[in-house]
Amino acid sequence: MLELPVLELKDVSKHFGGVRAVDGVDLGVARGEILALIGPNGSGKSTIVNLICGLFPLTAGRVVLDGVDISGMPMHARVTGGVARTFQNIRLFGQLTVWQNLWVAQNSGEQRRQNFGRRWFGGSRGARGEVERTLEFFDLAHKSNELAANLAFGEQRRLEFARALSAKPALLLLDEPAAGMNAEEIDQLDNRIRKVRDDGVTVLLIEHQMELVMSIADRIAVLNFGRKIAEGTPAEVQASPLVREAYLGTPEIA
Amino acid sequence: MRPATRRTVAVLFAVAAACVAGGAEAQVRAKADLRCEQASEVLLYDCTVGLVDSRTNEPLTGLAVTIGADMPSMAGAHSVRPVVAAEGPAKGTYRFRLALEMHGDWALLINLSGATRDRVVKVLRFEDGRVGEAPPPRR
Amino acid sequence: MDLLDLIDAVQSVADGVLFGATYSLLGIGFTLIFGVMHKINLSYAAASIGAAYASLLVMSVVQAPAVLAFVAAAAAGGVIGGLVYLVGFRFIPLANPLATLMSTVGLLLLIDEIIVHATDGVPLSYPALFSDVIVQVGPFGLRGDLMFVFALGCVCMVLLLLLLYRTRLGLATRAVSQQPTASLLCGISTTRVNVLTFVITGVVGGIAGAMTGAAIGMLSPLLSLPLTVKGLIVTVIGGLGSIPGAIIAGLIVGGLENAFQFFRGVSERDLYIMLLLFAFLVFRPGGIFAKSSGRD
Amino acid sequence: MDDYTIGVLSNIGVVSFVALSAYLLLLTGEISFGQQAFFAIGAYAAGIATALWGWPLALALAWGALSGGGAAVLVGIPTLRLHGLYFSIATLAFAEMVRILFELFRYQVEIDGELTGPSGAEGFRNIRYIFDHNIDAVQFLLLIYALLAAALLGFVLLERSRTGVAFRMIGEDATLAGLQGISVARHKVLAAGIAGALAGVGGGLYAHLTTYVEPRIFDVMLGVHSLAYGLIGGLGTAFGPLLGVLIDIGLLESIRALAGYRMIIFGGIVALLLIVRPRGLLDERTMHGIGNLWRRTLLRLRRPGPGPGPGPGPGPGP
Repeated sequence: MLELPVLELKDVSKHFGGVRAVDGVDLGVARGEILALIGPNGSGKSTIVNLICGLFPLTAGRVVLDGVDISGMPMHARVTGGVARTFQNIRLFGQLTVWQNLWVAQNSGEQRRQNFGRRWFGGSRGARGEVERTLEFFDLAHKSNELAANLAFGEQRRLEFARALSAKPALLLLDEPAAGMNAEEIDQLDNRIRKVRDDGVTVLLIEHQMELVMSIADRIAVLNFGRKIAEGTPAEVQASPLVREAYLGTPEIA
Repeated sequence: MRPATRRTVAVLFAVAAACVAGGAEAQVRAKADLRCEQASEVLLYDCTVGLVDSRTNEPLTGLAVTIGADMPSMAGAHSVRPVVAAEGPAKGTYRFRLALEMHGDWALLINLSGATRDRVVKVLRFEDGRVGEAPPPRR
Repeated sequence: MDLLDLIDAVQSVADGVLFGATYSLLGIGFTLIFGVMHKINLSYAAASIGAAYASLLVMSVVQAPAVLAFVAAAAAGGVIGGLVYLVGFRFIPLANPLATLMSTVGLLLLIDEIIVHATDGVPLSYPALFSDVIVQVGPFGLRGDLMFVFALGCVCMVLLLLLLYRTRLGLATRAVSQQPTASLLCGISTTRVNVLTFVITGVVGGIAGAMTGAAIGMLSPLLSLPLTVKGLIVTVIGGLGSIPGAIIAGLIVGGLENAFQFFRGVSERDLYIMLLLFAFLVFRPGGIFAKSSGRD
Repeated sequence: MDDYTIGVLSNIGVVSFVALSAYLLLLTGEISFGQQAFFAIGAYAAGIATALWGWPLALALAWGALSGGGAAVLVGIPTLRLHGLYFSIATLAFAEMVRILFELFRYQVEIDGELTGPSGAEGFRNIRYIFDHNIDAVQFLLLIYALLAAALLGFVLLERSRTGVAFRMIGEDATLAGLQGISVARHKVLAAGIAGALAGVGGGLYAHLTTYVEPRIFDVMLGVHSLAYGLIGGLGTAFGPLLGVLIDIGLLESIRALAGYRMIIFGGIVALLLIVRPRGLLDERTMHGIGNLWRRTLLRLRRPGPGPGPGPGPGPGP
């Protein structure tokens, strides 16, 4: 790797009581790549995402973002530092409108530089245009004034993705974005993730849908029982005997 | 929208300023002497209030006096509609009848208007058949 | 401080600890409901006082020995508990913590005001048992009515613990409090367990209300708010959901209350109790028995 | 208007401040049983300022707001990391401490030949500013409502601002709000401070309205009521708590037949209404519906013809 990785996990561990949910994982995500994190249920994938965005403190190790150790930072500072995420179970502000969900999530430098009045009331034309472009991109523009709770399931998933993107993250964590989607929706999702990556956002993807993973991931890391057991291109990972063993009996991987 | 908002704010401030302004004048300060005793029924009290100028001790006559009652321990929860007092036989005394909602400590707000505007507050304890000064509250 | 003062102080604290049994019972009630529903029932102390009033009503109709007042209070407490569940908990979505809390506040006001209207707010005297007995232990005299209150409280607590740890119902209650969904899958009806919990805590509360009346010698609607606050204090200091914690905390708060009153006077007493509560909340929110400072 | 109506209207106005104060914290998802403490602090501070220090009323009210807000920020910091029930009980404990401290607080100065000032449990009499300055009841009523209108305007602006939306986000899901880059701690202290200042202004007005305060007025009942107003009226808009106050003081107290049973009815309403509308009468959904209706009507007025679907949002506000 020539360039500094966007995200580095250094010997990261998280123990819940006696359970070692994550145990000494090293992981680097290079700028501009899509790294998929896969593994059987309970292998610690979601825990890693939670550790990166600061939902709970690390037991050991360090999380480094763009060369800065963010292990001790509070959640909101990590977001402004460039990490945004979606949730496996959709989490939206249901009593707020779609517009409001995106607007407050905006964290770009531009937003910060705006004068007081614009930043706090209604936003500048630029910020507003940005929200509208994001809505357009996720095919949600016609729902702008709807309460988030009133959206259909697929729309809620898209809104969550859109909201994470509004934060202008350097690193986007997608926690099972395809869960509950049909083939057509997965196809759209695939396109959107690629487009986001092409716009310069690094993506860490957790997913069970192997077709999606194999199609868009540049590299794949495999977890089992909280440890990393393989890392490499999709082809390399598929060939690994350790991975086959971990997935033995699950038909998803072929 | 913006200019309208600004205008609203300006009007509000004008109203507020007008209310706050107004010079201090030497006002007559009333002193009240209040006595109550139970009337024919439970929770019904006949009271007499004697009003004098606190500086000269002159009785204050010819005033319109209304009395409201509130329970301090349940502010706003128990309050009695104000009653109008009638001037009594003695100079500067006013009589009124009070129908309370429950026993306990009541703050009586004695409002004077007419030649003198003032309010005197007396806290009394109304118990079954007895009325007296309220001792400091205790739980 | 000379010896006589010391004796007075110890005496005062001992009285406080004995009376603390009522706080313990109230604390247990709050804690049990919290354990099962993860909700606080703010109308609990008011309902307890209400039950004590109801027992006075029963006593005025039937001529019976004073002991019956306690039985009547327990029964009335159970009924009120069931009603409280029906109004404040049964139909309000669990996902909305604000609504249940406020609904129980509404019930608190309702019960209080019904009492005020029925009695014109006049305090009524409550039958005390053994009030003329004083047991001399060395230089200390233990008041008979307080001893009775304490003994009754202990009996209640023992029965309650037996119920929780030795019966099927108790098992179900504990199962629901730990894993509501899993219990449902095991065929335990959460609604039934909830109703029963409210009835049982209501019975306990009714007894606590009667004990308060017997120890103070009278009942007043003005008692319910301070008792609510004391019950909450005991629950928090004991650790939410911990029954042993509530028992110990009740006795401690009862003792401390009298100690503060003895040394600092009645007007400052509650200041220190509140300060203690505030300190517990900020530095040790898990209560006395929490392993760490209780944060996750 | 007769004196009684003026009195009731003044009460509604003053109590609305505490209700708004409790409502602001409800927005951020916290139930405070302690807003009456800041109301008390504001009342004593403003009362002392006019009666003992001879300050003008405007300055005294500002001082009341500052004291209330300052105290709220100071308590807010240690109680910040408490959530839900623990926060509620901590506010309760704090408010009771404040009340008891006022029972012990004595600060009296001889004015006009009479000892004036807070005198412990007996209270603080003779806050005579409105009598000394010939402000009649109607003028004071106007002052109360002017300030209330200003506070409501502030709320309307707040609800349209990022901070306001951030408050609501924290109220719905504090963790998720943190994950949108919102500093939950800072916003909560801000909300507590504004709420304290609002209660402080209300307290200052109350002290001058009744001319006397005593610690018992500020017991838990007052805080519980102010919470109930927001929850009955609805959490969707700042007009919700006002509606709550109107229902209680305006409707129930003013109808003579109900007055005696007012508190019973009020308790019943609180207990039962929440089954049907857990977030009050004017909840978020209702307000959103009203907002949409309003927008559609506006669109129809601007260009005749059938209203089109929701166009580009005119703003972030509902």
